[in-house]
Amino acid sequence: MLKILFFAALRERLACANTTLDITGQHLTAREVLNKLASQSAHWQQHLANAELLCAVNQQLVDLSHPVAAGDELAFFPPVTGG
Amino acid sequence: MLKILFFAALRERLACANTTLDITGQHLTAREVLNKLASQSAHWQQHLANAELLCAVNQQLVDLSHPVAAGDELAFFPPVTGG
Amino acid sequence: MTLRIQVQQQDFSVASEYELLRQDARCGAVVTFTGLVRELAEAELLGMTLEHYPGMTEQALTQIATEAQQRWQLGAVSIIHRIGTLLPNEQIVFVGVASAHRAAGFAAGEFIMDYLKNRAPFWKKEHTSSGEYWVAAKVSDQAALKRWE
Amino acid sequence: MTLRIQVQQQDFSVASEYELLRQDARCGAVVTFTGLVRELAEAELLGMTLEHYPGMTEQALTQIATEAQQRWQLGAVSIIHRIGTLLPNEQIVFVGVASAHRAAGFAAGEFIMDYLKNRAPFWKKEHTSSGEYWVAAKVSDQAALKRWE
Repeated sequence: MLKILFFAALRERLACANTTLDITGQHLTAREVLNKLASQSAHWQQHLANAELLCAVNQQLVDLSHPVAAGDELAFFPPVTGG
Repeated sequence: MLKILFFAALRERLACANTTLDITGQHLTAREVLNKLASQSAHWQQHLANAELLCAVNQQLVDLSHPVAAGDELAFFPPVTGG
Repeated sequence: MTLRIQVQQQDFSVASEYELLRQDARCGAVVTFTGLVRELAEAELLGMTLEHYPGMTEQALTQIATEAQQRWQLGAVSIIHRIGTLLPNEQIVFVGVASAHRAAGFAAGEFIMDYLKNRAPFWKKEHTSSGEYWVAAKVSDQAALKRWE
Repeated sequence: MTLRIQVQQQDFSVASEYELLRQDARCGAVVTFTGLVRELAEAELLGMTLEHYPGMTEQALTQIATEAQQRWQLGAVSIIHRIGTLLPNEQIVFVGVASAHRAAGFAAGEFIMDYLKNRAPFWKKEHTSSGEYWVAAKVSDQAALKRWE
């Protein structure tokens, strides 16, 4: 299982804080996971097709080309605005 | 009268914190005053002939080419080291 | 090279953090930055909520501070970031750096803030008299990273 | 744009200065710098004496702060410089700047310190286990001015 988290405006728009995806035996990048999630509904498609989204794998900021594996924690979120 | 002040290492080396010079009717620069003071003794010559000395006229940092007049406060001191 | 990283709901004391930072006898300089909830030009700000990514925030801040400690000779570094609901003029973030000389302290403090603004997973939602809005990332914050490359 | 300039023998409180600086609701950033008497590499430091040019110091600091307020959009600025005898780890100087945004605060704080180091008439004499020495001006302090030209 891949654990997937959403934060801030993205979490609100999707009305979802976290979900899981069974990717057993698959070699996927974060972008491919994002596309899988987007294909679930027109609503998710709309909010996940955002060039500005940032991505973290196992709590490290990475590019969307980063590979993910079962057991990983993958997070998508808008550009950060702390500080 | 011109009021002349010395500070820090220069004050200690000259063993003088302040002095006066009668410059009535003269048009002098700070450098010319410095030369007058230096000519008073070999000891003063030695310590005033220091290319690094800074100069203030009426409490404003200025170049040695700055003019001085009777009633002014002229100060000579080593490079500052506060902060 | 001690490092204190705190992500917390409760307020912090700049005075206490400063007292810790100034302990190192080899350090002649302490630079602190404090970020506060400031009023808006366009609407009355009632407060804000700070969301974060638990676990990742602490890691991101530790990485940023460690990178600063590799770039400059530093003594103690302290970073505090608050989460939850904050009122106008409340403290949001603190970055404190002790160093032998001032140039390293100023540079490291600004470096940490510039990276925190772009890399640490915090998000602000402003509550104003005309509604609630997620704060948009600023181009100037991205631009601020350029000079550290 | 309030400005506080203090040249004094007694110690100061960073906490109190910070509390004054953070009052302005338009300011989202407070940067502070504190300079401390630090230990020497070459000898045991017993303390130092700070000499100054009474009257000129206050004017020089006011001019430096005013120049900073012309270069950057600032709220309150506070500069404190101590004189007289100081012991190791005592506070020497404080520069605090409140501003709307952090970049102005960091820049103004460093600008003020760089100019103070080169233009404000203070002189340090170190008392060490091997004698008393007037501190020599540092080439790095002169070099620091270049980038503000």
